[in-house]
Amino acid sequence: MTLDSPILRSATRLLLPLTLMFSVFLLVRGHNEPGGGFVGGLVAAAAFALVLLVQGQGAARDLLRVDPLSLVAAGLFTALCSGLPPLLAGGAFMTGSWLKTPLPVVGKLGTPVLFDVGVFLVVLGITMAILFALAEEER
Amino acid sequence: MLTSILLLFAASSLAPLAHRALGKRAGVCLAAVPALLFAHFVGQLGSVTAGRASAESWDWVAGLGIRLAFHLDGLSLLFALLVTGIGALVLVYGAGYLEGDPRLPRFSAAMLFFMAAMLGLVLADDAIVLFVFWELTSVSSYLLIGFDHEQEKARKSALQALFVTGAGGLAMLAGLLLLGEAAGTLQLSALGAEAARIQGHALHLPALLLILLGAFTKSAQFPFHFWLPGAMAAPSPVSAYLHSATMVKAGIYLLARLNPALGGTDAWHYLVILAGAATLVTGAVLAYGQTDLKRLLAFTTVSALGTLTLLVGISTEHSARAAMAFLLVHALYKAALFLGVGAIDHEAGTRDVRELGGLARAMPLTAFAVCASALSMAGLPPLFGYVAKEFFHEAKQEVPRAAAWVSTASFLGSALVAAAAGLVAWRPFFGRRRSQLSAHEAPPALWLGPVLLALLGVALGLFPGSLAVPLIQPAASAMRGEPTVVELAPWLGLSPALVQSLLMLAAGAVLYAVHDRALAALAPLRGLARLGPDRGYQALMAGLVALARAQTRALQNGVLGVYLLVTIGSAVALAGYALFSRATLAAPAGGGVRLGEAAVALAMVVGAVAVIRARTTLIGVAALGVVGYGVAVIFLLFGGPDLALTQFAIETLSVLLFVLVLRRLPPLRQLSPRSEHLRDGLVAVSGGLFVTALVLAATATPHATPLRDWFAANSLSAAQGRNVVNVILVDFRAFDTLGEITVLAVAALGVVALLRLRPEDRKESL
Amino acid sequence: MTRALPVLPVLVPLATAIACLALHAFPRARRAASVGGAGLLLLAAAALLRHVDAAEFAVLQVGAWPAPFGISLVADRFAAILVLLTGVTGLAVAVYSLGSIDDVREAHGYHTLFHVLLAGVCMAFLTGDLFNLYVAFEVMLMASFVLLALGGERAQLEGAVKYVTLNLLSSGFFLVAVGTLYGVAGTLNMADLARTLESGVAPGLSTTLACLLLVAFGIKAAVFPLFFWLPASYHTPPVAVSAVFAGLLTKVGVYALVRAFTLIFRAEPEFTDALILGIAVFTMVTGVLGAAAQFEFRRVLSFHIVSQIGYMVLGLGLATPLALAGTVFYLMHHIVVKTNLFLVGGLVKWIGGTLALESLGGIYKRRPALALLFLVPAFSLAGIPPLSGFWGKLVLVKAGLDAGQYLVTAIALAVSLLTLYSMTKLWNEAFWKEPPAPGPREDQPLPWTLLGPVVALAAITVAVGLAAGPVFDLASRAGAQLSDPARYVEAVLGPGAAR
Amino acid sequence: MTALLAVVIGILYGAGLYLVMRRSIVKLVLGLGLLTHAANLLIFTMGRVSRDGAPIVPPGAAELTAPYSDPVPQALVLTAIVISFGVQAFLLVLVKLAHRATGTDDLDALRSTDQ
Amino acid sequence: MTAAVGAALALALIGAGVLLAFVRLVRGPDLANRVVAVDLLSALGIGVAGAGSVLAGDPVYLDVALVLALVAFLGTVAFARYAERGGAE
Amino acid sequence: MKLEALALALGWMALTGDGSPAAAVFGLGLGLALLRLSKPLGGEGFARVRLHRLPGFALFFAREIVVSNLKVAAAVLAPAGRLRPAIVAVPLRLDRDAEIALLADLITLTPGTLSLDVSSDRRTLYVHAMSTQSPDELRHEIRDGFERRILEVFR
Amino acid sequence: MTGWLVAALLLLGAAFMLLAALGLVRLPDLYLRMSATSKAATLGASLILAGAGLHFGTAAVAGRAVVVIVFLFLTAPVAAHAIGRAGYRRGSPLWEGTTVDELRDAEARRRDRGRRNDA
Ligand code: NA
Ligand code: NA
Repeated sequence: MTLDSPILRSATRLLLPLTLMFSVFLLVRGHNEPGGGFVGGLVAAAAFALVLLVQGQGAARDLLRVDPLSLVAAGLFTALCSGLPPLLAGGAFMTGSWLKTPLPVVGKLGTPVLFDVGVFLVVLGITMAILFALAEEER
Repeated sequence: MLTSILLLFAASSLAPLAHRALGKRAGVCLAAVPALLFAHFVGQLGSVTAGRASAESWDWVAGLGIRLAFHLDGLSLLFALLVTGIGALVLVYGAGYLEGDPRLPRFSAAMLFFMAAMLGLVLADDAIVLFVFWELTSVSSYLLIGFDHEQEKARKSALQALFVTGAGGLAMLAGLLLLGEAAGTLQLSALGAEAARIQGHALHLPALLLILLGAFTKSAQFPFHFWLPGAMAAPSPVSAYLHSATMVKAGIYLLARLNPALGGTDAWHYLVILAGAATLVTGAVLAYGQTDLKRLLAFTTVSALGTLTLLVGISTEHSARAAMAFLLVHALYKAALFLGVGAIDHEAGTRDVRELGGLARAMPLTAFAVCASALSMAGLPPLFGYVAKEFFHEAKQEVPRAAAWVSTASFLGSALVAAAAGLVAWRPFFGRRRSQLSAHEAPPALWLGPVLLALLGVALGLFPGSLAVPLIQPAASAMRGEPTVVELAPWLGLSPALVQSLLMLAAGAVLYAVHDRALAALAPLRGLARLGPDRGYQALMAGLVALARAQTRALQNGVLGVYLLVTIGSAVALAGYALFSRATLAAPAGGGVRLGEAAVALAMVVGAVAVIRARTTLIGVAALGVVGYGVAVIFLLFGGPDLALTQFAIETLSVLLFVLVLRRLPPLRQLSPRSEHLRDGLVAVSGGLFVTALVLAATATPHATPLRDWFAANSLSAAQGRNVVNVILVDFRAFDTLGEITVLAVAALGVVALLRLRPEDRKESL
Repeated sequence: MTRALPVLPVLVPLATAIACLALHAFPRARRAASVGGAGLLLLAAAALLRHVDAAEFAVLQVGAWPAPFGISLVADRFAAILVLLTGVTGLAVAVYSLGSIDDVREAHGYHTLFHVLLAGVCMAFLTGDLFNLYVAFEVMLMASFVLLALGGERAQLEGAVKYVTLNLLSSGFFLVAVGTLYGVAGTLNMADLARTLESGVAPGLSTTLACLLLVAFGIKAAVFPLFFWLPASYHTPPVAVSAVFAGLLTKVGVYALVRAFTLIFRAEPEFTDALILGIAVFTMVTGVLGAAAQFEFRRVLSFHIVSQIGYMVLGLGLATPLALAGTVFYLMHHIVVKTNLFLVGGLVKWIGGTLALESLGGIYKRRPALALLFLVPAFSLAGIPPLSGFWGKLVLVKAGLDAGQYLVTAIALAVSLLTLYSMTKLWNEAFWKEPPAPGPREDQPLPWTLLGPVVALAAITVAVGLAAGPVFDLASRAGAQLSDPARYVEAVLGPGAAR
Repeated sequence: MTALLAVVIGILYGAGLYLVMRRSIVKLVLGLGLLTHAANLLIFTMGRVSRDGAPIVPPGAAELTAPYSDPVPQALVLTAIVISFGVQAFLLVLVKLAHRATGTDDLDALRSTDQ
Repeated sequence: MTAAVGAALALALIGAGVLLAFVRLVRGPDLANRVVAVDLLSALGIGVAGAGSVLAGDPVYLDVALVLALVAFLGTVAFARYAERGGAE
Repeated sequence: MKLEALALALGWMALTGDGSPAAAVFGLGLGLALLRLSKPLGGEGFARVRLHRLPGFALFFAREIVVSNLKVAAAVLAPAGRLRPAIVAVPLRLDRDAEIALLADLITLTPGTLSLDVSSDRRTLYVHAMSTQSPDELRHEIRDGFERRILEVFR
Repeated sequence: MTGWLVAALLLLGAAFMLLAALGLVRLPDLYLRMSATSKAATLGASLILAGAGLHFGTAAVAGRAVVVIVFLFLTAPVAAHAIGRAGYRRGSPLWEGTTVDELRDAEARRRDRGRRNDA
């Protein structure tokens, strides 16, 4: 059972991209202003959670497309990999390396940013995994 | 020497294979190993008699000064010969005794293992190495005594033996370490030279006491003698081996070995002689009271061990040679007797003297072996036992104090043992043949050992000078730590000792004659046995279990609230004590409070109280949420926007979690009684006070900020980020974050797994 | 590659865990990855110990940020030894799991959780940063929470509730202590903390925080009177899980205690050492008495963990180099032996269908070789020479006597006797006596996945006992390092840092 | 303000500790939640609360210049918050399942694994 | 300066509103009423963030307001769903 | 879809406060990506949007809001005499999700009315009114007010 | 000048919010209370945010303020709808002065359907 109503459904349709955009915004600017992977991931999760509440977990799963635990694995993998290149080059694990010139909009790119992306994915993944499991159980 | 020990260990581990491959011949083949070693040690006699001890050593645990050191002097050699010689015979015997029994391979393996340990024990020249083998004998004897492990009695006896000797062993370990400390060396052969240093050392007495505890338990000295008869639950060959030449003699060996270092002091005299004398009498009295031949032999063993201890305690030249002679003869006759009794048991099906009789014609060889050995035990000339007894009478004249008491005790003991010997020698073989017995002579494997040993006893008695002296003299020398001359002739002439022997034998004869009546007369006194140390042991073990149960009921009572109370209470008490006794509390500097901040603080406090007082889960969750949002606002107000954002988001998602679970959660209930509220409240309030004090004390200290300053300076320039908190999280301390997202991943995995794993598709894992 | 050594023992299991998570659709590949990853961890750990034993320290500044600012990974001999043992235990249990963990648990992430646990344990041993240690504890704990509860049987859930609650409390104390330490000393790096606190910053507070950490780590280590969670839970999960818990988890608590009280808190040794010594005695005694009251294979073993934690803590309380060497040796011995005993327990359950002692019996008669395999770790645990446990006990007893702590030493010896009592009880009940009813798999051959790890660990126990010399030398080199914290400080912060 | 926060933290601790010692399994969860909040606030306070603004380098500046809040406790707290989120989710599920498996919410009744 | 004074006054008014909302939160009488109260509290929180950002001179409060608006909505929907499913109070 | 993407791009620029072409392009790209991501959600958007009528619609709405709030203020400050609440079933001409939602939202945001529920056949909207003389009057107001205007803009 | 405008916006917004809160306390039933909060609070918060956006005067801040306002207008009525419906379905009582309830029958039919589905 969901909170099915045209009103809520339409609101979700509207809020979902908006919220996700906000989460990307938080992620992108987190290195320089409040935000970052954690809160970005949480906000993204909130967007999907809304779908889950309103349209049920089937819709939310379709929307997420991948199994949330795969998202977790991907996030962990990304975070781990962001630290590996220097290690393979004989340096210290997780030594940051940066592109010389900042890109427009997203700013400077470097392995710590990649790490933050990993964090984002993990947080999104775990929140959705937990919510899906609970919602499934709730039925 | 290490080679010979390893050879036995190897034989032990190969024994099961050997039995599978060789079948019936395996027993003899395995016995060949100790037999060969026996031959090897016989070959050493010459050089050892000439005073050339051989030694070998390797580093073992260099850091602790422990060397894998071995040393072959007269004492070790005497023991090594007994261990290997009797060992070989017992293996042969055992193969016959357990023929067809599926447990035979295990028997051989355990015996060889024990043999190796015992050989290691007597050859070791390092106190710790000696202890290693000492414990190995305990362990392997545990398996041997519990050989009939499906019977509860066997299991209990095995445990009792292990526990008592194990306890002594641990004391001894401490004693040996202290001794090593006092002597400056752990090398046994070097201890004698340090005698003065040791005996003057403050640790001397504790070391002595602890070592004696080890020796006394192992050698079944009063009041630790009680485990030995119980150990008779073992099959006869095991008893024959453990209780004649080996296991129980380990304590005697240790005393003899340490005599040069520790002997001669008053403490030594008092303790060792007293224990020996008491054991001598106790063993003899108890032996006399038995009707089971094996138990009877067991108590005579106790008595003999007392005699040996007494002799070692006297610690003179005479006593040394007496000790070594007695040691030798006892090993021979006792092994033969146990084996013989085993053969009787095997053939006649009983060991009770009251049910036996007239077997001499059916089992002539066994009868010969048993009689000859028993007479040797009684000390009848011309057997070697007589010679030993003569020495004993000589030696006990030299008891430094209370000689009369000791003399009386030994006389009484000897007489009782003589009577017991009569029971063993006469009752089964002579007199009326019991109808229900249809015994035949035992197979060769069963009589070979006893007969050989008995013959050896006779031979030694007949030719002591040429046969016994080469064995006894070097051993006595080693025990004394100085060359000791031993002269032996079969007849020492009409000496006071001879007179004493005769008197003692006469007394023994009388006692033998009245045995049945005496037992009947003493029957009412059996109740007294309950007061013995065995009873004490039982009570101790029962008490231990009771204590354990009581403790578990009190501590591990399953009530989580109590666990938490104790844990929290410990933390608060300990850290609180440290804080209030040491730190100075001062109000932190300035800042002032704004209205809004105070309002937030108030809201949080109200929220916290509301959580406690909540009557429904929902209210509790909501109130908790109020506190969480309050925390977020505090973060926001004091320069932590990242924190505030995260806290807001997480707080809301937590509410979502609660909401999803809430309907499945039980309602909030008031369960604890009032007294518990009060008790817990007290602890909780103390905890709160402690934390407040801690925060005040910590924030009152000057704020050292090396990290903060460095991050502030390097965040943008070195890590390309303006948001220092984020830079710390993804760069400076990204390793923390890596761990943290791992935690999250696992938590999610856990939630999913727990919820998905339905009871119906649950499978049993190992 | 040498430079990477201190981080590999964390990365390898973490990567393995991710691989196992990603391979959720391929059970066989996942199992292969699990064992392969455990093998790699062992190799990495061996390489680390080899390197550290020669070079004394291996320090890696994660992210190349200089020492007190970034997170340092520091391997001294003590840490490297423990990491190696983690590798050994990890491989043994990984193989054992193949034959003992059901496919439903496997499908629900068992292998991932297992390797995360290993990663957390290694991280705890290797980190040189107090807050990172907290994180490592959380990694380890979270994985253990799930491993414990996975299966959802009543007993497991009950045990898990207690385990989780008390461990969370411990984490709470830890967190408070770390935060306050930062508030007082302004740093989180353990070497830097040592240096700062030594210079006399807030001595009273430092002792207070030491006490708080003593409780926090004491809970993890399961010392008296904080051990309740352990006997309440360790017998409930699958054998492989309790084996790795028994071998490793409490040891991390001991490790943390040792690290904290040899490196960071040396302001009031007369107070803290006496406290620790008292705790050690009560831990030894209550643990061993607890075991004496039990009649279930794993419960007996669980209480013995407590008791033997007492031994390890005893060495810390005595605080001499020899005593610390004893603690190190004892840890090494105990990890292998206790893991193995639990694994043997699994074999017993496999054969007899239960671990309740009154329903077991007869294994010695039918499977004498297996019975001997039990005796090796059991006697080692009881300190029977020349097995590994004897040397651990010997060193601690000698250290106790040298320090003049006669009463404590006597108690330690008495406790070892009671340990023997418990081991013989297991032997009597499960191996010697006649079983009341035949078990489910009386005559089937044991699978190699179960037998192999047990044999290997027993072989290690015997080998450590026989070759005690070099092993003790290693332990005493580690003990010497622990007794000289200035070297640690300089290794992390640079020469001259310790003045 | 620090003194006020110290008192609030103490009260949160007191309430949390009291709650975890209750017999109701739900109160245990709520109590742990309070303790989490308290611990986070405590660590935050250890950076010496100030109203000086977030530790963010202002545009144009090369480094952060005083005054600003200490970012280190913030990073620690952020880590701790997120960890406790995961822990709380797990704990909730655990409690729920334990409740389902045992049929009771009374922690005193969960004693089958001891003794 | 004027703006700051206005902000402070606004905060005071909102504070009063918060108190009132708490009254409804406590009085209920049912779940839906409490959810309305919470919903209003979050709106008030957004107001606090807006006024606070003026008072503190820090636009970061607006980000908080955005997150708050987002998650408050989520919370309300969650509670509505809970209530519709007949969850206990 | 294109219009929505454009709106999201605007939203991105507003969020970042960055009006540069790069931000616009990025915002558009992101918007398109997010809309693509949201696709499985389905649901009915507006049939069309007559952009030129949007400003007039907004103005009308703004006026309604202000008026409504004043009325509410009066009701709150002196509730007693002014309240004549009712729940009224309003039959709908609109039939797309988005249209119904918009109508419901506008009703809620404006004076004294609150959309409570939509019937499961989506033909009826149930509206709670604070003070209404007769249900028919309210029905009429809505039909001729918001509903008509929505039809004008979005059909 | 901006200062005054900002202050006015803030105060006006705050006043509306207070009004909403007052309505929440004073109005007699759930639906009436929601009528007050869903309008007054949204408007109040929006005014305050507008004031804040104006105060800082940069595009970034103003943009963000607008985003929040839009967001509020998008969510507030939806939230009110969700709560109102849930409240009605749970039977949150109507004030006795309510004149008409045209939802009652539909709700009864819905419940009936639900019960039949369950059976
Ligand atoms: Na961030
Ligand atoms: Na133990």
